Amino acid sequence: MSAEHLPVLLVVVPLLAAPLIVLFRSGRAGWLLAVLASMVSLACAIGLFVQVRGGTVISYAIGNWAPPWGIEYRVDVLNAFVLILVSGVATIVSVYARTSVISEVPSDRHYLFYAMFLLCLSGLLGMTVTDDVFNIFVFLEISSLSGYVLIALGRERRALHAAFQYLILGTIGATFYIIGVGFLYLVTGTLNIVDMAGRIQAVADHRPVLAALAFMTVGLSLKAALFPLHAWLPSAYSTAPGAVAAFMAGTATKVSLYVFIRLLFGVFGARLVLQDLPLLEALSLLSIAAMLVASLVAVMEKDLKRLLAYSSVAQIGYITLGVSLANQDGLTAAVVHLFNHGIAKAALFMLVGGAALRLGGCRLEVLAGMGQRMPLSAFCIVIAGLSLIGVPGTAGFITKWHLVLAAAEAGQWLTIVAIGASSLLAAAYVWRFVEAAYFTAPRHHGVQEVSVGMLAPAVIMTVACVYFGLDTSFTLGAAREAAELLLGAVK
Amino acid sequence: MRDFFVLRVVAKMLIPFMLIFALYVQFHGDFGPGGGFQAGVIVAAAVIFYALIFGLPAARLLVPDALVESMMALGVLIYGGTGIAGMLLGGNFLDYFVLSANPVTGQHVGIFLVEAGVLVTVSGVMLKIFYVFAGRAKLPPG
Amino acid sequence: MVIMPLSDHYTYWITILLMVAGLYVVIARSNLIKKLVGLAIFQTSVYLLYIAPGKLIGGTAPIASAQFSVYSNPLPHVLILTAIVVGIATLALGLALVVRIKESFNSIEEDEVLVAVHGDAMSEDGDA
Amino acid sequence: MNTAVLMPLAVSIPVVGAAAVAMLHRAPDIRESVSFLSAAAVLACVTMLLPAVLDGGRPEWVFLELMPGLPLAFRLEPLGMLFALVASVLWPVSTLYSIGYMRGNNEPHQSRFFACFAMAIACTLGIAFSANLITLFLFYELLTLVTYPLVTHHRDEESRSAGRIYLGILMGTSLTLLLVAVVSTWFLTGTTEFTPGGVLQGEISNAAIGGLLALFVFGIGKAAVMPMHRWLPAAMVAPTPVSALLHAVAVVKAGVFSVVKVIVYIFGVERISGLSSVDWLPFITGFTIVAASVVALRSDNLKRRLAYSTISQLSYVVLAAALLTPLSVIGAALHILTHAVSKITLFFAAGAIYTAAHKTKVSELDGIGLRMPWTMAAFTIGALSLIGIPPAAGFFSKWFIMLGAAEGGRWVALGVLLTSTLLNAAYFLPIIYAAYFRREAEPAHDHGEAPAPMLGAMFASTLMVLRFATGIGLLLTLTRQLVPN
Repeated sequence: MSAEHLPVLLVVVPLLAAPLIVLFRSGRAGWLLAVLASMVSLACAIGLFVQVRGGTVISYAIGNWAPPWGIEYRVDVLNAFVLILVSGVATIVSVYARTSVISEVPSDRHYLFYAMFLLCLSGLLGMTVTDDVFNIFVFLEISSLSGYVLIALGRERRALHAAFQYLILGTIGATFYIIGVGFLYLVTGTLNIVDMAGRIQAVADHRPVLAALAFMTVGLSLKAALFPLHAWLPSAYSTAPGAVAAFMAGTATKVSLYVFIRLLFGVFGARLVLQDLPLLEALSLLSIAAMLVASLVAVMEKDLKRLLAYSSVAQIGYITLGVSLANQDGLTAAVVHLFNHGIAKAALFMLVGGAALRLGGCRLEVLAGMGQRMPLSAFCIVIAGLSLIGVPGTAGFITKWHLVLAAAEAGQWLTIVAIGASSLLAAAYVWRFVEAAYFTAPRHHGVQEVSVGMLAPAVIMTVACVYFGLDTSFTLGAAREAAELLLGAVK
Repeated sequence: MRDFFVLRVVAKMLIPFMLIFALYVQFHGDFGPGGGFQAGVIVAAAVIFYALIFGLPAARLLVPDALVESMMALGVLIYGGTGIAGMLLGGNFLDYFVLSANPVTGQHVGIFLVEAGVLVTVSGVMLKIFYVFAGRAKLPPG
Repeated sequence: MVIMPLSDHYTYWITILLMVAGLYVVIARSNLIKKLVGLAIFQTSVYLLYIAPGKLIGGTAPIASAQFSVYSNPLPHVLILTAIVVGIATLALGLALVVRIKESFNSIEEDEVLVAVHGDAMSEDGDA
Repeated sequence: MNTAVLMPLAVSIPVVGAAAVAMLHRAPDIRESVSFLSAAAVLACVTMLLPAVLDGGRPEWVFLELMPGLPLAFRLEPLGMLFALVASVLWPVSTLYSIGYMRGNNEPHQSRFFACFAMAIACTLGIAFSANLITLFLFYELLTLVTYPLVTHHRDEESRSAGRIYLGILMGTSLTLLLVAVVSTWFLTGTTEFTPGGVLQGEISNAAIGGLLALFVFGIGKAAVMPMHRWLPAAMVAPTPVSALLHAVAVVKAGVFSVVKVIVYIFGVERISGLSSVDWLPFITGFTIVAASVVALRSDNLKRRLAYSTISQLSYVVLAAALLTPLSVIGAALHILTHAVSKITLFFAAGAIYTAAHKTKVSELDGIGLRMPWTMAAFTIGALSLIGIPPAAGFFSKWFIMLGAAEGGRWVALGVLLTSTLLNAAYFLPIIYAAYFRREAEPAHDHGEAPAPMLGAMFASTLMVLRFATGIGLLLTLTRQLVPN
């Protein structure tokens, strides 16, 4: 099949591989299919990215019904970049999942795990690739529902409650989102993002548009775990199976943030977002609160997975802070941090998941002496942790550089202070792990490094954190182009 | 309820009609209200009705779990396969116009296949939900 | 969009009522099943939000026929059909989770479950 | 051959060496040979770069573009050359010393120690070679991270809290202040390249320049300008070779080197001389010099006394650069070198005393000069050098700094330097006096000299202190290039 079908193949391959796995009813076949399907998606995403670099936009009409009537898949550099993140993380995590699933999920449910994993993947990819606001909702729910199931597969009974909590909040978020979609449809009569952007200017001062903006902002913030709507995230990530935590931490919130950014700049546009409403000011305040408060909670946290989960909330604050600055460097920081934080968190959750399996938990006192027992894992956690801090030479630094630059451009010196404070807090919580792993005597004897199947993907991801901190031509190039695109849309 | 003779007889008489009605709804979906969703639920309802009257084990014998699970998967595959077929025939994904030489016939064929997929999946999912919930009750409490 | 007489706005009032009532139940009830009921009511209000404006007085189903010239907009109905399916799936999954929660925690009251969850977190050391 | 390639080579040799060292933990002798070999190779590389720089060449090596307009690149100029020389000459010497120390004290985890040691040298060379602020920042942070395992070598409660202070101050200052300083430089000027004459051209307000300078001076916590100095005495929990590395070769020198480099190549001596908004710097460094000397005077712990002495001496360098006269800048560059060789001698001696006699306090050193004549001779020469007695090395740099102060009419600075010289004498001379002329306390420890490798290292560094004058011509040729004539 020719390259023109890439946008849809990307979504359809994992979507159809999932029922195939159910038909095969075998964990091993399921794993192979999951890895294969993720790889195909990654290949499609890369293929798309190559095509859209330099400003080309690919439009694909599902069922050959021309947009705006039919559903349109539309790929530009921004979502191609997110697609690469999602499918890349999925590919690496799916390799890792084999060992993780064998140890954490009852064997009669292995094939269901992989089916759910692929459904979740195709949902996230669909959300990213589609240009239809209602279709986004459908894919959002596909990814969410499979996500709830994946979280509930966690070993401890706490996972059930975490999944339930996430289900309630996630559904409220998604429902808020379609309420917003409903209002927009009522006033514009279209669901296509591009079409809507053209029509919304004429009705921008209608109250339903404002209501839609409010509902969508709240709904997507819930899904993206934007402070203070992050309540579901720590318990969900800390109780889910290792592979699920790694996958979701790397992708799920990022895709919701992508949709948020897309709607903000691609639909609502300059007048509402930049001029009439104090939306960005509010977003900036919430982001700073997230960066500080969530980091502070992370510093206090005793369980490494929860610590990392709170760190996610803080790092999401970096992304939204970049959005709220709304200049070239700020948006670049936001988009590039989607990627940089995604890979760092995926690496960390993979490593911590492995450690939790070997040591029987991930409270910091359980991890004591991990530096001696599992030297490579512990070292990789430190490296990926450095990326969270934003040490130069890691991917996190690239984000921080642009954030500080953007804040300087906007003249927001207090924001710079907040960024600095947040980095310090990040250093503090990463160093809590360092001290636990290297300065305390091991509690367990005879504990060994995790198997290659789990370690190799995690190490690759960690190396990526360093690689994309040095060679930024891909990440930064894409992010800059995407930022130009977004700013061009609101000019 | 195995002992209620009347119920059993009525059930046996009703279930074939329910299934036929499901098929009617399914095929009429092309021209009027109806379609795979509704038909799938009716099919599932027929089986659930059977389970209510004759007991869950009997229903599970009639429509085994493995079949139900396969139905869930198969329906999605039929749906997706139709889409892929459109692509293979030179159209876009889910492009029905190319499924036949005559675009209108193509639309008919496409919708028919897709709705069939929906029927299979929806009835499978409905039954699965019913089986899972009903099966739980058999477990010892607590 | 169809411009409706003022008296027709009652659909919106019902929508808002359901929405707020559903959300209230989700937040205020600690019984997990009731939470799900609230969630379902909340979602139902959205179905109404979509469908009510799509109905045209005197309009008919959009099937081409010489007899009719006024059709209702079918798109909201299709959208909501999808939303209903999603809602059912969510509800089924939620209930399944409640069943599992009941089995492992022996309670479906959120406050009791939370106490147990907290206890688990504290006692993780012992398991390790 | 293109000489520029020697720079990445010199940086990568210790990295490869570190990897080899880490893998050879079962064969200590081979491991130590590897350390020596890489040290020799680095020294050779750096020496081969020297002629090119002396001829006015500026070898350049670009790795990659980190961000558009922000390459990771090396460019060697006289100051960096000087610093690279310091590091590459002292590395083999301190390696020799470390072998004696680590084996003499049966320290654990020697492979990790030597591997991190080599990595620290690699980062130091990276700092010395960096062509722009972003490269400097990268290696600066890496240096903090690779020296952290060295500082906390013992992995006990004491080193854990010392490590917190070490990392907290160094990373805290760099991630907040230095990063902002670098970003602001980029934001104000559109470049972070080290350019002769500075990059702050055009309309930049005096207040902004003053603020930027403050961000740099306090952001470079490694320079230990008060109040950012606390990490240095805290890091004294480390084994003595680490202290030698921290205080003589790598970390603190990287700090003052960065400050001098920023003042010379980012601000530009002429651009900011006479600006009222940068006038505060001589005062704060002057205060650091005097205050740290006073603290040193009151410390009984020998290593702590040396640490505060280091803080004071580092501010000599910053002060000299802040005087903004050509002679003082030359003095600053020279002082990086002279303090390095003198202080490393002193730390070598302190470590030798600890290894042979297990003594750490100044008050315990009575009569030790008779038991350890070689060690105390080295200590005496190092101390005299820091006080500034010719022909020891310290005299030359102090001379240029004072000349610079006089040239600029900075009489306060001159007064500070003189006071400090007296204070230096006050905290070093009693040690020497006690070592040679006091009677050993009873019961006497029966101990002899330190192990031979340590004595050898001390001999080498003492020789450098004493024979400094032979190299002064070369060094002046090098440092004169720093200032426009």
